[in-house]
Amino acid sequence: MQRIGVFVCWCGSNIASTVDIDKVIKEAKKMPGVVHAKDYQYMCSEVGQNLIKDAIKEQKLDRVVVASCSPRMHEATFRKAASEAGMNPFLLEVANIREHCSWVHKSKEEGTPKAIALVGAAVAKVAFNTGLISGEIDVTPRTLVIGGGIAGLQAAIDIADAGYEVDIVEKTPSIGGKMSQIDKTFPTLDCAACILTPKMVEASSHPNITLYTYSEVEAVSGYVGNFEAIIKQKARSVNLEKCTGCGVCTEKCPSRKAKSEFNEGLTNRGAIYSPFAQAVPNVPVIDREACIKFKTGKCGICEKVCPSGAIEFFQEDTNITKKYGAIVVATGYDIISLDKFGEYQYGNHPDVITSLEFERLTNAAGPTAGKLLCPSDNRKPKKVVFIQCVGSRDKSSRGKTYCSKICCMYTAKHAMLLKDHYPEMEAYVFYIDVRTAGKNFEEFQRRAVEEYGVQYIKGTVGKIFPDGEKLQVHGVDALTGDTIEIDADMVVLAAATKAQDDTDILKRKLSISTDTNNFFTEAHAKLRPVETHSAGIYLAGACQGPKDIPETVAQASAAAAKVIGVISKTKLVSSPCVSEVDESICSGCLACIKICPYEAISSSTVDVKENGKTISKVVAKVNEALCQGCGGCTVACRPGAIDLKGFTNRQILAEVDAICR
Amino acid sequence: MKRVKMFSNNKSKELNQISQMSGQRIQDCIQCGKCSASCPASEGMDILPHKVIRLLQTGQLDRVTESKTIWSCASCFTCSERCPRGIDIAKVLEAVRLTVIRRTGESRLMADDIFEKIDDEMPQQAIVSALRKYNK
Amino acid sequence: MEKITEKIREIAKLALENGEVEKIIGWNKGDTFDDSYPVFITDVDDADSLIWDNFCVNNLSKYLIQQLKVSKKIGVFLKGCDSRGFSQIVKDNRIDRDKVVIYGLSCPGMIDPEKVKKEGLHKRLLSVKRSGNELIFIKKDGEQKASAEEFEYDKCLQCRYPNPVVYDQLLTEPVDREVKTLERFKDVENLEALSSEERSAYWVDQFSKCIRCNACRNICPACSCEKCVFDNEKADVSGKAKADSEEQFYHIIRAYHVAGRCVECGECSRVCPAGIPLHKLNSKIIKDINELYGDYDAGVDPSEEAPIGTYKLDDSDSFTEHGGEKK
Amino acid sequence: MSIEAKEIEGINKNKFEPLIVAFCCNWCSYAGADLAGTSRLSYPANVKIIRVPCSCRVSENFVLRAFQRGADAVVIAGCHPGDCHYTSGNYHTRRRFSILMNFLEYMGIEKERFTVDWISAAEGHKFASVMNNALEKVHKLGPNRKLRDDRWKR
Repeated sequence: MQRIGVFVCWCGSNIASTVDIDKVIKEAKKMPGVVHAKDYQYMCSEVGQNLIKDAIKEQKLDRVVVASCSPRMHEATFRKAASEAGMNPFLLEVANIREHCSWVHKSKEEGTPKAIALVGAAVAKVAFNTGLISGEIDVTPRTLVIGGGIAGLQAAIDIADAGYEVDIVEKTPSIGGKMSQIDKTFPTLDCAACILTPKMVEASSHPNITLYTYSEVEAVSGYVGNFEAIIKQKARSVNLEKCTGCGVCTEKCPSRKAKSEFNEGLTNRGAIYSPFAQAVPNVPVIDREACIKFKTGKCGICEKVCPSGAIEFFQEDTNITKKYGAIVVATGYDIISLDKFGEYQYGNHPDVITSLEFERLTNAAGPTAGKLLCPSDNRKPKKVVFIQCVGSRDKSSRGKTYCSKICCMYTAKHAMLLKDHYPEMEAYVFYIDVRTAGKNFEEFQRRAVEEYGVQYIKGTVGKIFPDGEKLQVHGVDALTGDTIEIDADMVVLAAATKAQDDTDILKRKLSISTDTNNFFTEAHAKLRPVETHSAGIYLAGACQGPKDIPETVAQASAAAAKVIGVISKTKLVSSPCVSEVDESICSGCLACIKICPYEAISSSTVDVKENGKTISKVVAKVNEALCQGCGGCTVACRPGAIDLKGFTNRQILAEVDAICR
Repeated sequence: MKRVKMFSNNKSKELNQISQMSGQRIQDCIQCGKCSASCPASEGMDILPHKVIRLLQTGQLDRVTESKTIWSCASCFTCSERCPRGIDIAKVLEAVRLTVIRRTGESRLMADDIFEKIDDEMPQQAIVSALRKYNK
Repeated sequence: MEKITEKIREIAKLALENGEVEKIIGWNKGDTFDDSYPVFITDVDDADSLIWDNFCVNNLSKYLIQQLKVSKKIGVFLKGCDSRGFSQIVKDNRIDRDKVVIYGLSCPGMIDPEKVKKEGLHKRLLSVKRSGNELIFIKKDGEQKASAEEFEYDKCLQCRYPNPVVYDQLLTEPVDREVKTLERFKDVENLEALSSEERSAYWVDQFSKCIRCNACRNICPACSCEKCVFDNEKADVSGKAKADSEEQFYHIIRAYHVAGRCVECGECSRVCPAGIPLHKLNSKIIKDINELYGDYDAGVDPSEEAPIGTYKLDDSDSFTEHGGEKK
Repeated sequence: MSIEAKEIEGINKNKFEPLIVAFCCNWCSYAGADLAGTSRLSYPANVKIIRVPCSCRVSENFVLRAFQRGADAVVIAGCHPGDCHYTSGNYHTRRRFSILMNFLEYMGIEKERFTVDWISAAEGHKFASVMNNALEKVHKLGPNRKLRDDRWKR
């Protein structure tokens, strides 16, 4: 028979006022296995904890139940105390008689019997508790950063500066991400390139950082401290070492049909191209779908003109397998397609552009060398209309229900830059609300109105008609109630941000979750904003939700701090509340494998004796480091061969029985 | 309803005059509505003060000058006192009134006219201030 | 059927002789007209005792689990329903498909001895032959003809897969069968139409007959666990007292465990010595699964994902009052 | 709550005191129950909560055992679909208990005795209302006799 000790906390009057503590103690003493029962005003206090510790030693208790507040509050406290008294901490259970009893019931008539029932359930459960020992996991001190935009770069640099190796995997030929396409940044109007390129260079030259550009994460397995990732390096067709980045090949390439991704399709690029002048690495790639050599076998001009013999048509995709201790997901965002917004004429009229295209048109390194010209006929626009919330805050199937967060600020920036360069131009902004929550943001937006005379109109645009070389914009001023007509030369649409299209694929590779909008879900909206539910995988930047640059950088550094917290340890402690397979019962049907969200279960073949003969059979095997202890497998297991330590079938049934007693 | 054509130079001359006369920056207004909420004379107004400012922002001066609002204003300065953006709305309204007066040129009060205005009802203070205001 | 019996014997002999298989699982004929029982044959000479007749109702697939533990390669004769059971056992990872040679038999429908007895035809009956849809009862005192449909098992009358869904060699011509699909869930619907009190009374009455002989569990191709949860003491549900609630618990859990895996062979009801209509439990679950998650036939297409153990993001919340709450 | 109030007024020993066993997932619903406590929302004392890591840990065995041993209703509460701490546990819960709920109804157990719902850590109010609803329904139905093990006296 066990020697169970029960400790009932008064929590001052929080519990004692609606639970008759004496009666609980009296009843507890009658429960099977209970040899000691004691109460105290504040069990979590040092005195209270000592009461438990002393009793464990003096009364030779082998199991303890503390009836107090929620185990989510103080289970760890009491388990630590028990372990200090030499008892396995997992031999202690908490009965929640505060949140689930004294605080919800009004009288002792109600509270006392319920408290007794809850204590009874905990006593019944603890009788089946076994001492559990936390496992130790080795840690690979290298980090994988997925995405080479500002979020990924910042996280990588922070981790690398702390002295740990980092690999950045970037899908496109260069690191830099969306920020590299941007002209100026709010609210200070720094030139984006001026603050980003040093970071790109730092990342590429950092001894602890390895760049894998034009690469994608193919598969990820393993668990915190011991991830294994397969990185697919797409064939670049240009030798990274030999190429000097002279750019002759990109100039001479005769194929000019491919749209420049970097310039948002406003210009064409060669089949061999470097996305932009400051690309890192400054080594072009051959777009094999556009390349004449790859399509017809004839051409090869780039190979002929290359002074360093770096063109390698024979290159193939290669897979690299590497081990990591932690992963930072920094895959960024995209903007929605505007196909469904016919009223704005995007795609029908060249002078209706997205904000990102506007960035390129005002960028000195952009297609117009920074001169703002109408894409239709290269004339200088006189009136520019900006429309915010194109698809944001839109509950219909066309858009996104959320606020894209960055549009108010960049639209103010655009309008301000426009008026700054061309004071004679007129700028109109249609908005639903102007949201400028951020340091110096409100002041920035007001400057656009008050100093630059940008005309803000609360309301939105119903329809745009092409009218000669003009665009008739029909909107409303909701403040005056007037319908409005503007003959604009150019319309700039602040299209909603969205999660990257391949989020779902990456989510499955990493076993992390996404929200209804397909952004990655953080472990806790307030208290664990950079963690995912999978230990060792962290989030940075707009892949978790719309974010501006300052927030992205802050989150990236936070993710880096979390990563360093993991990889700086030589060993990690794993929770012992994991699943366990009884091989003698397991039939090897492997229904559990399908349920497990962490791929913690695999099959293995074991030899067993059956009727005196040794036969080998397939059984399920749990990787304790991967298992997070959800218990889904235990229910999928029909014969009950898998059980969850800490929440075994026996323990839970004992609780049910005790409650029904 | 007719669509309002938007130009940034709508009535710009008179609007500039209003800005100059009042010394206020109309574009500073964020349409919070505090002025209208505070106004003790709002009951008799057809356009609330914050909307007056909005109409001025969008260059629709005529709608303001045609409104009863500018003449219902008691110049109590509550709006000016409470405006979070530091705009003296009362002064703006005053400037609008002056604009109207200048435009029509008929609302002047000459010293000679004073005697016939004096009666038991009219406070003398009002006549003095009217003279100060309308003799320019 | 005699022709096929010949073919079966030939094939079994050949396979055993050339060592293609180590063992053959088939049927033998016993003493009475309706006794066609399963046999395991390793000796070539025993092959001549194999038969195929109107009473080979036993599903041979489940024997493979135990037999493959001691044999490297086994040949087995499977009817349509048996083949679904076989597929399910493979899907449950209980046997290795490559270790089995399947001789497929299209099944015209098996004859229910109970129905024969009910008509009094079993007296002095030697054997029953079938020709198309006609049965010929060969008695000591002559022959008697009757329509096969009147004597087939109820489950055979509703069979939708008379032809094997998986085989290495098909020994018969495929059978065409008209199926009254409307009838499929009639039993279930009849019960559903009752009040909960009536339903409860019905099942309490049925389960009270249960003697926990475990025949249903032993015959079921979906009940393939090495050790049943009811024999696993650690699972703490192994109570076997003669108490109503224990029997109810057993049958509910058994039906629930085969959810999404029942191949509708109807063997549970056939073997129950107490005559409990156990298939009505499984039918209900199949009906619900079809309604909630789309039509699914266990043991037909192994590549198709079973409905239990998987999920869709937009599954309905059939149980919340607000219906399918989608976040 | 009205029911609860009535209960307190006249404490009648013979009066039906239902027992509700609630399985709550640690991350959402158990925390939701904690929040109901912290917010001093009242729900009847007849509800007894068992903590499980995830709603997908709740086995059909537990549910049947509760009915067997005298529970008049069983509640299973987990995170909202999509919010599972373990990413997908509650999706499995949803399928498993959709089937089980229909099946138990088929066995003659009233649907009202079995509740599955999603309660987040922020939904203390929802927790209380789900529990109050469950109790209200059980009060209408009276004590559960079905599946009961007669040897087990509550």
